[in-house]
Amino acid sequence: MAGRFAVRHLWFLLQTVFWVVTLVFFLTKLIPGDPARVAAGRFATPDQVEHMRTVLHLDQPVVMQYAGFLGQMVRGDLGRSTTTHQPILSDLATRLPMTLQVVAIGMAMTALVGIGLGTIAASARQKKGDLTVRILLALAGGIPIFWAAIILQWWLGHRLQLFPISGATSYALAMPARTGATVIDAALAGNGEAVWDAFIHLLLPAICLSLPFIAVVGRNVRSSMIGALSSDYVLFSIACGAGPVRVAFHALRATIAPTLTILGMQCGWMTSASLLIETTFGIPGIGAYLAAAAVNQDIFAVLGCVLVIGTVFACANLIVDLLQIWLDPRLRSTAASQGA
Amino acid sequence: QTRHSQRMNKIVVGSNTAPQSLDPIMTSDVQNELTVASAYDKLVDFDEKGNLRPALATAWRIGEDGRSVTLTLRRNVTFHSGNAFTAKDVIYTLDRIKTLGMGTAAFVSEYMQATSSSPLDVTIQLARPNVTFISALSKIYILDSALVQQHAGSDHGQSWLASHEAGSGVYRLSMYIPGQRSTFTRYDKSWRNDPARPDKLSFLYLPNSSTISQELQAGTVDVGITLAIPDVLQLEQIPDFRVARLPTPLQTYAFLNMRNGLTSDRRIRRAIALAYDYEGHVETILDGYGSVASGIAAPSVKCRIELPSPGRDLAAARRLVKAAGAQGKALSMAYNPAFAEHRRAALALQSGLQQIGLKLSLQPVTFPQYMAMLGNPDSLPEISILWDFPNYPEIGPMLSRIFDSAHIGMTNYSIYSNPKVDSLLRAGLNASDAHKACSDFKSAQALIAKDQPLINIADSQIAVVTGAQVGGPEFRPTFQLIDPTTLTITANTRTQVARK
Amino acid sequence: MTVLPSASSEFASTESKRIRPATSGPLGRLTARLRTGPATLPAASVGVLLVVSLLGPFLAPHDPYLVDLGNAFVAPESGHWMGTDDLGRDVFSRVLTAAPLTLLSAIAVVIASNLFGVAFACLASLLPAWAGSRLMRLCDVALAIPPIIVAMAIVAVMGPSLMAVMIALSAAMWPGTARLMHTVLRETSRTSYVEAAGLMGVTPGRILLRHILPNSLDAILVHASLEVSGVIVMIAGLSFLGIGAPAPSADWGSMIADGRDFVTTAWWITAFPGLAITVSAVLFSLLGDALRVHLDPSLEGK
Amino acid sequence: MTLKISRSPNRVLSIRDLRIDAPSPEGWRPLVHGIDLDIAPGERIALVGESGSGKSITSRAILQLNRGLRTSGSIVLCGQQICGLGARKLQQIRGSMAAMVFQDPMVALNPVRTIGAQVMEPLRIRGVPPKTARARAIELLERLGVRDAEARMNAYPHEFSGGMRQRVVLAAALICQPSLLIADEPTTALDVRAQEQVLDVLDDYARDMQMSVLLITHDLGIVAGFAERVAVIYRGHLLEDRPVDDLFANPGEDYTRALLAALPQIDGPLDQRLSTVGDPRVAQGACS
Amino acid sequence: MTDLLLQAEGLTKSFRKGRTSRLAISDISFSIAPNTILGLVGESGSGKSTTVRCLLGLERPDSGTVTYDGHELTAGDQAAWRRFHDDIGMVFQDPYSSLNPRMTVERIICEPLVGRTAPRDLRERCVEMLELVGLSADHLGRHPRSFSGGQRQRIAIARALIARPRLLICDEPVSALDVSIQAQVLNLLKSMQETLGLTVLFIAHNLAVVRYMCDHIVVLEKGRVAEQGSREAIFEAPATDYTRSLLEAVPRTDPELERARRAARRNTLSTSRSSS
Ligand SMILES: Nc1ncnc2c1ncn2[C@@H]1O[C@H](COP(=O)(O)OP(=O)(O)OP(=O)(O)O)[C@@H](O)[C@H]1O
Ligand SMILES: Nc1ncnc2c1ncn2[C@@H]1O[C@H](COP(=O)(O)OP(=O)(O)OP(=O)(O)O)[C@@H](O)[C@H]1O
Ligand SMILES: [Mg+2]
Ligand SMILES: [Mg+2]
Repeated sequence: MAGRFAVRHLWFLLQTVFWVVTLVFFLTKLIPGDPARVAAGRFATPDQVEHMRTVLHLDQPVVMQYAGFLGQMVRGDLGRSTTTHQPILSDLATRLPMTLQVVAIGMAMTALVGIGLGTIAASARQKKGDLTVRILLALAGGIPIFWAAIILQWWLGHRLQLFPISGATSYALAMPARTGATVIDAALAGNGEAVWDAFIHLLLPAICLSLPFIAVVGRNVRSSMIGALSSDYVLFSIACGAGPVRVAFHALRATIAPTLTILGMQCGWMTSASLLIETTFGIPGIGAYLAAAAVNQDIFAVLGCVLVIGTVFACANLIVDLLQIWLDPRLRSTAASQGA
Repeated sequence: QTRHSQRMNKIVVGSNTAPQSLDPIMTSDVQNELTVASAYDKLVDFDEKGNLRPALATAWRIGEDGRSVTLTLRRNVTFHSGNAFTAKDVIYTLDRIKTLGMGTAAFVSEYMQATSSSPLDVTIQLARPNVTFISALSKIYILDSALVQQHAGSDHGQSWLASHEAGSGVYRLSMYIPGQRSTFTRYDKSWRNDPARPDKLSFLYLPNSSTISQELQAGTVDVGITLAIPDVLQLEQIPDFRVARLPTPLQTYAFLNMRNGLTSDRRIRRAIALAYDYEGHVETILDGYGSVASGIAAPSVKCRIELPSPGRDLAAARRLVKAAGAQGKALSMAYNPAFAEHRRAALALQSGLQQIGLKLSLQPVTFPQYMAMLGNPDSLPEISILWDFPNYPEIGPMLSRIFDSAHIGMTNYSIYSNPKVDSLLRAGLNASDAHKACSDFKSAQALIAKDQPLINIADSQIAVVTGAQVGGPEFRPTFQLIDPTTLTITANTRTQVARK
Repeated sequence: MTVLPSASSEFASTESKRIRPATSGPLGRLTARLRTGPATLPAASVGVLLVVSLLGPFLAPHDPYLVDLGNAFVAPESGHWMGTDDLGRDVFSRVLTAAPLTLLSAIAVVIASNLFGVAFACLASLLPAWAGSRLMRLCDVALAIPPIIVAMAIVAVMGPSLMAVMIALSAAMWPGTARLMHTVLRETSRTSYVEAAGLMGVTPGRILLRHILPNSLDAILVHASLEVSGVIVMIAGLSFLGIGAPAPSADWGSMIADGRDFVTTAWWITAFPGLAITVSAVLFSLLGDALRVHLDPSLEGK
Repeated sequence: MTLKISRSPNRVLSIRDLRIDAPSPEGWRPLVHGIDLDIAPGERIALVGESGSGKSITSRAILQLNRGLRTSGSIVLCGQQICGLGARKLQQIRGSMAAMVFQDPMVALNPVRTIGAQVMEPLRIRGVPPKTARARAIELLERLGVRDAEARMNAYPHEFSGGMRQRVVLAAALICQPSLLIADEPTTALDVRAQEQVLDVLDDYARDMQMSVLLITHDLGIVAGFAERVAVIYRGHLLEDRPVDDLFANPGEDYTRALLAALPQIDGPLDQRLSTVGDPRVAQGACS
Repeated sequence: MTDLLLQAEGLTKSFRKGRTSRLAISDISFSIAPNTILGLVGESGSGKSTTVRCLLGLERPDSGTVTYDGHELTAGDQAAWRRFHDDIGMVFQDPYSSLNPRMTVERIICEPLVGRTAPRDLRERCVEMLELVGLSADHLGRHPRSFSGGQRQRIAIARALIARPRLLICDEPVSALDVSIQAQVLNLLKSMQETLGLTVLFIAHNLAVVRYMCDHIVVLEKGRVAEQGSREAIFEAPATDYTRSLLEAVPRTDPELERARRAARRNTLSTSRSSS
């Protein structure tokens, strides 16, 4: 039953990704610049540029290029980057896991801190605690993450030496890349020290990345918690003798569904926000790749990144939707009846 | 700190030059070459004085007509794979470059074909005569043809070479994490092995100068290049660090559009040259790491003529602007905001021009955008700030690339067209006699200087911050940054324990 | 079919359900409420911020554009409160000069994106159901592309200028508003007074204008003031990536980007513009928060 | 029985001079002006009055459930003074000495928790092991007329009809066998027949367990059939507190009389206009 | 002119929920004679509101027709619908959500007339209407939130009546109100019907209220008409068990009687339960 539901969602998400890619393809076609020259290199002769143009199919009409691109994409080929001269798919495959693990830590932090702060604020609403949390949330949302990254790196990493300054692993503890996600690689290698090392390297970037999202989640949790806490079922629970912790827990369970939706939505955005901080921390992820691709007008690489981010967004949404069915009994029965 | 002591006899280089590919064909990009040079050898090389010297090729002979080069190859060279180095590796490398037609192909565009009569000699046929071709070979890294062919795939091994190496250089690649780091171990069977080199050489790719500086101070990095000068000055204060000041072939230019806009008037071009604060540029923008330009190319380049800097003379500049009737008029300038020096130079020029009554609007462009502008000369703004450099210490190819009217639409940044210059440059390049070529290039430089299609702003130096145990690096004129193989561990620190 | 919710679905899901009755017109109501209660402080602060930022360029003690290479990297001192940057320009003057640019363009972006988003949502709710849902599907697709990427693409097409940034950000922000508005409109249009108006022969346009929109305004207002905060940060982010207003215009984001190489040596070049962004973004988001408490006290419990 | 509660011999609940005030910009605004009320064990008392007269807040005050309101006076529940009690103590009292059900069963149950979990909760809070709690919950649900209770323990509220949900709510309220059940309009949201069934269940249970009930309702018909005593409350004042037959036969206050006459009767005369109490807000002439 | 103002014939409507569709009403037919009050009763969810929404064209019925004043209202016939809408007034169940909170009482009440009556006359009509429903001109400038539920329902009635409709449709107009206010509204509706010669379709689930108000009654059960007839017929001699059980479930306000009724009901219920 959930299977059908998932298929329908997947179809919608595929459509979404398709339109996103199409949109970005034509947008990038409008960008002035000559990818063939970039690919041929700075000192290239005219013949070499022309040669590159044919190799990249840039001599064909845009519609043909688009058709070719779609055809390639269906075959799982995203083309070749004009800067790295490698298949974009393999470029992305090495870089995406790196970003995803930062996003995963960031997401976990967002969920934990956002829900925690939101719950505290809602439970202490209109009191000092609430005000404090609201100001904290405003601060988290107001600090530009790229600035936070620079400042925190300098302060926590350089001055206080609490965190590694940059990179994804320590010099001595680099593991051979199997999955590309350093934490997982270290775990696969069975090296506990390296796992911790990889994790601590990603912590500061993840903290920076999660700041604005904590603000959004915190605010949402706060308002839906307030709604839940003033609902009759909470009052009834209190009348039955439930204590504040239990009450908060029950209210939280009822608000978890909308919170999840927001979290799912943010996965894609967080992946794209890595654009702003990866270079600062020297993490070779998709954000840094996208930044470089954008600067070098590596159109297919940009498209690939967008495709990946769109897919992350879509997958996160799909997972969230499935989780919601699991979490929300009302949806569960609708899904069952739809699947029937 | 344990981190440091674990690293005895190892050098970690921190720089922002993450290679996009380790394929030697891509070494026309500075950032790729820094890493790739550790693992490969070239046929010939230049020493710090700009003299050609043997490498994989021990001797060479240029054909009478200038259309062929014959090389004698070094014997007993083995690649990291164990394969012996022979003529077929040279032929394969050059053929591959020609087929792929990108990157370093630009340096050897005259290459037609190569033949060999024995494993240790190669004859290269050129499509046009070019006496500097042998110098261009100093930019070509030789591939282990057998190994590459094993992994050739459908793209001549591009994908494989992007993250692997197939060279005979002094280091062999032991680990590579794209965008993050690469680690090399010393290859003791190298023909130019030097025990002074560290057992391990690593590159840590850190995008920001401040990060590199912080990592240097944390002891993670031993050699910092591409540092912003304020960071260098700060590190200079710390006793553990040594700052090496290396010349580079890099020069900062402002190219003036000869065809369109205000700058088509020579008086305005002259005025702009007089309005710029060259000393300020060197003192503040480069923080002393550089010198005011004294010619079209850096001093290390052969056949260059000395051209005194115009100096700053605002009054004269103002008079010229008045004479041209251009007061209050506007012009625009393209610059790449990714480079701090360009950004700052752009602002300095803007401020200078304001003082002589010209309004300069700035147009930040990415490199691809600038390339597109060049392709459509009418869209080129009046001024562009650029770095340029001879790829090897020969001025001819660079002059031709920039000032030959045949390259309008490509790399002729000023849309400069002077038939006399054209013929001098072509004659120089095709001359079979090096002296004749040199004098042609010198005459061309004088003509160009008179036309003022460019302002030579400053020659850069690079500051390399090294930990106490590191020796080198040394200047090599084919490198815009450093030659990583010149980094050594100084003998007296070999056994030294870690810094506090 | 589950639709992809907007980032601010919090309003859609809980707030719009409780449409607050009003006294006399949105403006009167707002001013009346701003005089007392929790929004006073943030509103006043935002007011001061706006005034200061408008006067900013006139308050600047130095020429923000004057390059004085001999005077670079001066640490904060009495002559230069925030020090000077790598080109010897006074950071304080630059921060002040950048204020109106950033704040006003952020406000303009929010107004534009909200206008478009609201118009889009209205259109979707006026059209027949199938067409409306198609339109909203389009909106969901737009929502799947992170705003920063949309903005990057558009700035790349238009070339870097403040106008391009503004257009790009408006284009990036509208889907969120449209999604929110669509939900709010749908909920408002389900109330029985709207149905009653329909039965009394009031035309759909008039119903939208007189009944639905006025009662959805609160949600937009709160959303917009929270959004200003986000847009300020995003403008800075684009400039930081080097696709904002071109030099030499003082711009907080590019000031940070320019100064990032000097954090260890001249922290003030990055620190102060960053603080300026943070303070203005925080003030706007506190204002939005407070407005929400005001316009929808039911949500805040009793 | 793990939870034996000492029952005061003569009074389950004794309220003296209960005053409730709400904060307002001008200071504390009284909502309830000194109410006295006693409930004997097993007694059923109805609290009636027009909307906004203070019925709900009065009844919530018994368990100190009013948020943001100031309560003063004395409330003695099973011999225990409630006013001024600490949060811990209150938690213990809630649900075990007195329990409460609300008007709308549609919103009184947490939509994401199973029926079983919610019915068992009061027991689980008090540390009863899951097995015992489950058995007790099933037994009680069966008794309250939820058929096939064992299977339905794992169902969710949305799978239940209104009447069934109200039974579940009742089960959760009754599972700790409170001495007093406070029912705030428990049947208003239900239609006639469901209403009747829920009342029957309540009726039986209260009789069997000797439980006192404080019933709040608008519907004088329900009052007539269910309650033994009626307290009429009007704008925070207790107007009358008399046995039900007495009150219906000869209402002492004009207000009570009018309230009775305002109700259309299923067997009353048709040609007569209903009597109206007079809208107090119109009478006041202003609504500030 | 026919002697029936409004006729519903075989109204059927089902709602789709995912893949399954649920019949909300099926084959509902009834008619209203001019100047009478027709009551529509039934349990919650029996389809009362759906029937009304189909009548009004707010939902499109799957099948069935509505005839107003001799003209059939079909989907395409815009003119007929307009005439119909001009002739009806509507009062909703929830007085809190049926008035636009942003409008003044005057604008709310006058809205049906905007564009049809000279602005000069509007206020006059409005005041007249307000007084008719027991409010005064003082209330014109206020917003709905400063009124009680009963007053709001009066405003809603004033709005429904200002265009002088022939047919007034009230969907549970009193079920959200408490007893005392309910009485006011019922009285008001009844006197309006008499003084203005209105035809009323009155929906309620409280049988006592229906009995008090209506001349003719339609009883709905699970989306079907269980029974219909005059008040006397339904209340004196209910034809179906369903109606009877509804009637018997209504509490009486005499304690003695009520206790007896409850006792009797419980006996019958428990016997029927044990037998089933
Ligand atoms: N938290 C509160 N703050 C301020 N006023 C309140 C609060 N709770 C209730 N009131 C006011 O107290 C009065 C009594 O409310 P209460 O809910 O007890 O009425 P009620 O008799 O139960 O009415 P109903 O029959 O409509 O349920 C009302 O005027 C209400 O507005
Ligand atoms: N828009 C809708 N979508 C799906 N189902 C609906 C919709 N409207 C009504 N229904 C279903 O149709 C049936 C009849 O509903 P309707 O609202 O007409 O009942 P009612 O008699 O008015 O009930 P109440 O007394 O509660 O107002 C119900 O089962 C309801 O769930
Ligand atoms: Mg109440
Ligand atoms: Mg209904």
